[in-house]
Amino acid sequence: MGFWNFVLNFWTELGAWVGNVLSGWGLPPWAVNLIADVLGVLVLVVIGVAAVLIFTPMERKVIARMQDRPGPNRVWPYGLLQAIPDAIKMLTKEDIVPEKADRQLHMLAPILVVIPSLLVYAVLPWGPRIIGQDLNVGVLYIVAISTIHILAVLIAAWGSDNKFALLSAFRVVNQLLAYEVPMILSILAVVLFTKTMSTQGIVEAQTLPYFLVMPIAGFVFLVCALAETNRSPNDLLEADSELVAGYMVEYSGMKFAMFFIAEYVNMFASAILLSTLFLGGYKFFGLENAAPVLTPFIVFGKASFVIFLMLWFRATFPRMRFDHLVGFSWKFLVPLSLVNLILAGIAVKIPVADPRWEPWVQGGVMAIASLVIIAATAWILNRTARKLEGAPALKRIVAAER
Amino acid sequence: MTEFFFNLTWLIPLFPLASFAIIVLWTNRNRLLSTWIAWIGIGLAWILGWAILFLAWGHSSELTPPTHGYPVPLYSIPTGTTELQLGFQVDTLTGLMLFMVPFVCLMIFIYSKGYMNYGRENVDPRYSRFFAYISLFACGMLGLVISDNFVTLLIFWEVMGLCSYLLIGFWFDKSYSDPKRITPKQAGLKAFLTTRIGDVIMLAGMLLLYSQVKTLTFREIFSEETLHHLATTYAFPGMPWATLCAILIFGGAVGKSAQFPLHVWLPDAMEGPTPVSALIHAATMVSAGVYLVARSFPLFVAVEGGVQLAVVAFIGAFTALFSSTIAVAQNDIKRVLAYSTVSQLGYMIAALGIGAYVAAVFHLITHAFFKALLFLGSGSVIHGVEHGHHETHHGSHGHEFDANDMMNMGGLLQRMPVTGWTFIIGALALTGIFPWAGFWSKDEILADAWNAFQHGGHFGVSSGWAFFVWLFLTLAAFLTAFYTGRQIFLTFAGTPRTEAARHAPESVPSMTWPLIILAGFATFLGLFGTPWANQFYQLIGQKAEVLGEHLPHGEFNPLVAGISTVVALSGWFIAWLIYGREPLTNPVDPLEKRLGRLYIWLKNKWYFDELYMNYIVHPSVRLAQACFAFDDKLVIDPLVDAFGRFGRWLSEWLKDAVDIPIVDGIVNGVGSVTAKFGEFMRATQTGKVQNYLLVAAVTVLLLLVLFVVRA
Amino acid sequence: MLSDYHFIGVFVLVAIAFPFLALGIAWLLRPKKPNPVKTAIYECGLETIGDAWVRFRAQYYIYALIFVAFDVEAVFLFPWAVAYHRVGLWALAEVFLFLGILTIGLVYAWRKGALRWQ
Amino acid sequence: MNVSQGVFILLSAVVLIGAAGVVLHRNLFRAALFLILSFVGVSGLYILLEAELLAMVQLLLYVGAIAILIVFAIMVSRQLMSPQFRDRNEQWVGGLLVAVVLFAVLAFILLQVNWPTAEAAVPEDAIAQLGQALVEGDQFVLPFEVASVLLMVALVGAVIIAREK
Amino acid sequence: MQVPLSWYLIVAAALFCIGLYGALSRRNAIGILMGVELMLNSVNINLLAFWRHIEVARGTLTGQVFAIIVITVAAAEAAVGLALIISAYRHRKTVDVEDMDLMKL
Repeated sequence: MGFWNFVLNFWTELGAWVGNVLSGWGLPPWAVNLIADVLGVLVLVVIGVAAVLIFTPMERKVIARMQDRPGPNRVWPYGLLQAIPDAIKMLTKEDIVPEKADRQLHMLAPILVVIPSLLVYAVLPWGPRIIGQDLNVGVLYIVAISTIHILAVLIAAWGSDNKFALLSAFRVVNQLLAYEVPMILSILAVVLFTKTMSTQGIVEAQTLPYFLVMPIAGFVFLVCALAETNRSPNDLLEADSELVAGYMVEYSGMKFAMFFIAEYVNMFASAILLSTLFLGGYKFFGLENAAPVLTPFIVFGKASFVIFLMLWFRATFPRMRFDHLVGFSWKFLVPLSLVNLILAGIAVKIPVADPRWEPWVQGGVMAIASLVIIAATAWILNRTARKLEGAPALKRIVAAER
Repeated sequence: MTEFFFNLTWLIPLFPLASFAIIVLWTNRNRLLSTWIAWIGIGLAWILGWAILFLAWGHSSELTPPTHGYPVPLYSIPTGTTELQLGFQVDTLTGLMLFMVPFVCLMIFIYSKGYMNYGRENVDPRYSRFFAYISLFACGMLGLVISDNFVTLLIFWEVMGLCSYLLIGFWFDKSYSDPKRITPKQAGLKAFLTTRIGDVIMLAGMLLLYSQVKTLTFREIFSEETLHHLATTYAFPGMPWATLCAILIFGGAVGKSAQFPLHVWLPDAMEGPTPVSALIHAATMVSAGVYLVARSFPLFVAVEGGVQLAVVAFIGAFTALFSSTIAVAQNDIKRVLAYSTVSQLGYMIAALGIGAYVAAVFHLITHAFFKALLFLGSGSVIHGVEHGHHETHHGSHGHEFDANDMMNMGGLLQRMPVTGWTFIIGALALTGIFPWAGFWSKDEILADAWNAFQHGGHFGVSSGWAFFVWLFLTLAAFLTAFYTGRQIFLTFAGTPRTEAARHAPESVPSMTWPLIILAGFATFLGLFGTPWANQFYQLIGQKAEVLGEHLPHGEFNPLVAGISTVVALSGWFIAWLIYGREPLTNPVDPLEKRLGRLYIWLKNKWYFDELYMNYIVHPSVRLAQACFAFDDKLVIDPLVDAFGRFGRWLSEWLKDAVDIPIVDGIVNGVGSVTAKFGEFMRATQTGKVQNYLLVAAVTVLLLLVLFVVRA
Repeated sequence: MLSDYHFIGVFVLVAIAFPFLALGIAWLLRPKKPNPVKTAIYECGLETIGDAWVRFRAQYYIYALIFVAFDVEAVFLFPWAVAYHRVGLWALAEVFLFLGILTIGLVYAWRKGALRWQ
Repeated sequence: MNVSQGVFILLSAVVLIGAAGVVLHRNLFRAALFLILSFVGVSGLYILLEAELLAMVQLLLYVGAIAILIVFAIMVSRQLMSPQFRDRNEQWVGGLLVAVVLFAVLAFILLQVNWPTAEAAVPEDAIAQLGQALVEGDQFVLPFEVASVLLMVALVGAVIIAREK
Repeated sequence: MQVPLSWYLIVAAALFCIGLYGALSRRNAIGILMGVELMLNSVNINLLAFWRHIEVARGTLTGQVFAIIVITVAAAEAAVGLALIISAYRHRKTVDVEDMDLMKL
């Protein structure tokens, strides 16, 4: 049984084994911890970077497939390793810095972009005890750290001293700010149910995946995640037709790559976060207890599914105009998430005698209420749309076209 | 019961006062109503008066003057620490006066309705005002009579003075062509001023008395110890207080009762309407002086053989003789009576002077009745003659016809029988013929004088003085009889000398009835005072223990009675000789031929008027003008100017010395200081936020350091 | 509890080291041939006009304002969310009031057209 | 001198240097960056003080909201910030003096006073306790509600002021 | 709790004084605002230091709540302050505090 146990709890066993080896070497305990930490960090960073390598070609393949074209297929079989030549290209391209720009700031921006995206991985849960560091304020940590990304954008724009960069920076920042609020509110709804902010705790509490319990929060979080990573419908940033490459216009070479890496690491992190909060994290119908060794793969599976969704969105949805984008957040998402929060507040307070049945009952009530709300919003949207149709402005436009 | 009525004495003067007020305020327009209100007022006073009178007589034993009056406290004036008690009292003396005064007033009120021609076209335009004045006068007299202290006495004394002035000058718009004749207005003023001189003297006496005794009520003054105190203490060497005060108070009596030096106003007071003369200048007011001396008699006798009795006696006797001589030469019917009144008052004062207290009061009462009768009679005569004059000379007011002049009368007995006979009764009473009142009262005075001469007078009166008084009074009696007879024969006997006299009608009944009643009294009143049953002595003489030994009892003295009767009859006979034998036709007085220059001297009233006018009035006027001139030119004007100049100079100096440098200086100074301070503070407001922040930080720092240092 | 953050500390250091490492490697490998054209500011090939000043729209600032307001609100709500199971229902009412007041602000901005993009 | 004291010194150095940068640096944007650096340093201090919620709030609010506002403001008024003229007004000497003296006095006081410190472990459910404190009826519910009113008012006010007519 | 309380207080005091100097001497309005933010941060450090060293033993949480409130106030202040600065800049094209002295007498 030792072997199965070893296999099943492979990851925890691995950790323990490394610890024993180091202490075996006669290192003082703090050194042991330190090294263990460093190894843990390295593992997480590798996962992050690997995500970039995996998802870049995946994205290009998926979108190509959706647009009925083959996508990169030269490198290795089916272009799967397309990422490596890109990486090499990035490394070797010349780095140009506009002479009037502030050199230090120009250098600082790419660094600052990557740091937050990496730091997020510290808190993401891969298994029952397989996590970088389970902080009490886990979710808040993630949100806090992701704000640095906004600063990086501003610094990049300011550093490159380019009008387009500045304009796009303002827009991107506003977009980020706008979508951060509903994201936080939806996270709050989750935290209400899980009664704790630590990501590990959240997964433990999810007997029923919260996407079913509160689809609204799930939907809002998904949209915000997309906005945060400047993808899909709101990928205004590198919309070629709009503002060239936005604030990255003056960057080339590795600095540009940095932005690129940061974006993908961020995307993967938000995917994992979404799956943790709403898709049950590493839970898979009890599999995580049975074979703890598989939990990371469960998480990876769910995350890749989410990323697939994102790519899908990118391929299908047209790009939104900036003010619609921001307006959509403030005028639709924020009220919606507030309502959802209040609803969650009420649901959690429903008194249930048997603690075992509590999540199911409250979850059920919440789910039903959410459906009702969704129906209501749909009806309201329909009505306003009809009203707009009748609106004179719209009529004029239609008449003009005809 | 008696206390109840005695407590109502204060109502007596109030009734006529009320009627005066009502007439003046409301019923001024309605003559009938005014008359009736006046009558009711004096009627009520008369009834209440006689009720109190008879009750007083009932208790005469306890209520003898001068100290045992029943007090009716009225009011107390706080004078600093002490208080001056004013009030009324009832005793036998007031009782006597209450017997005479209201009754005579009532008779005169009724008489004056007719006299004022009520109901006829020539009714006096100021008819109701006359009644108001006489009601006020009645109130004054009644008040004086019942007052128990000098202050209320003085108050009512002055009210009477005022009324006499108003009533004498009643026809103030009448003026005579002959400038020498005195107009009513001037007569009123003259009466008022001369009585005022007397009043001032009396007031001085009262004040000195008060300074010594600290009270003015009769009861306290005439008590044993105060009299002794007054008698023994000396104002200045040789003059004890009692004598000094007595003489001064006697001055008031002289003024009011028109005695020797101040008698000039009474004859001229005849310018007023006759009822006034009767009321004021015969019965009541003039007798007030005598009543005053009677009331304060203990003061006069406080010093044994004091000079004050001598003064009183001499003045009284001399006035009696002197005025009777003037009366002889008067043609005006009312002036004769006026002078006879002065002489009779002289009788009373003389009687008091020789201590004949009871006789004086007795004569006062009787004289009031028959003198009122005589005056009303003369009034009726004048009224008739005037009426006759109007009858004959319709509307022709050519030369002035003087209804008063006896020369225009004559033979009126047939024309006016009732007036005539009542007038004759009055004359008989006046001259002291046997059964009439005058005989008893005048005789009692002469008897007392004679007794005083024979056995030495009471109260230290020297027998010499007594003889002097007796002599003068007897001569006066002779002259009284003479001029009264003259008057009777001139007016009633003989034939009417003028048309007016020939047509003079008898007066209306409302005038004749009072005459008859008064005539009745004139005859029977004397019987009360007969020596054998002298009621007056019972009433007021008995218990005057304060007066030391008994008052002269006045037993009948046949010698004196005989002499006086002989004298009176001889007076009548001579008058008959001159005037009665053949009726006088021409308006020239036969006496003038006999006496010649003496007659003119007497006719001009011994030139006393001119004397006073030249040696008193004119010099004082000149003195006043001189003072005014001096005062105005030399003292006041320069003083005022000086003040003016000084004021201007001061303000000028102030302006330069104080105002400019100091006040302006301060004001500007304050202004500039604030401005500079403002300027300085402005610098701190730089408008830069950080300066303020720095200041705030510095202060925090200082506080912190302070905290640290202190901790 | 503090020990948790050792890991975070290490992670921060590594996270900072990684980009430097990457840029360092790139810095080693890449050619350096600057010339004026390359270093000019890229503006669709045109010469840049004026300095890099762009007309700042107040609108951006207003969105930031609203973000700040709701961000602070979120900070208040986190502890509430965590402690929600231990406090009574009235906590919900209080938060409801809390959110209501803030949404007044949002509604105001909305009605005033501050959210509208001129 | 154990590990956390070392870390404390490191972090406070970061904070103070950042603050100095904010105050001294001519270029306002650089000053803003230094400000952000000092905010992060302060957040680290909070973690050292085991107030992890506050650390995250510090990061979220200061770095995420206020710093951005400041940078926005700087960008708005940026073309004036020509770095050449000294960004210091004439009363800087006074300011410096006051600051130094104030620091001296404060330091003196702080070292004098013996604070009633007491060793205690931070409870596990510190955050839940804080949540309860914020909402509990008898504790800090009023500041909680007033804070929302404050925010609303600030929001409305700022919107009115900043709006272009 | 190896780090004693006074260290924190000293650091906070230093930060406060630096912030004060910044507020007092900076010519640019935003510079002043940054100085004020620093001062507020030092206050927060103090609060939490006191909370950690004193209040934890007593179980009360006023330090932390106060810190949060201070942060909210700082946020509100920054928001309104910067709005003012921006509108001032828009009207008078300057952010230099020296020029803004209309309140001068």
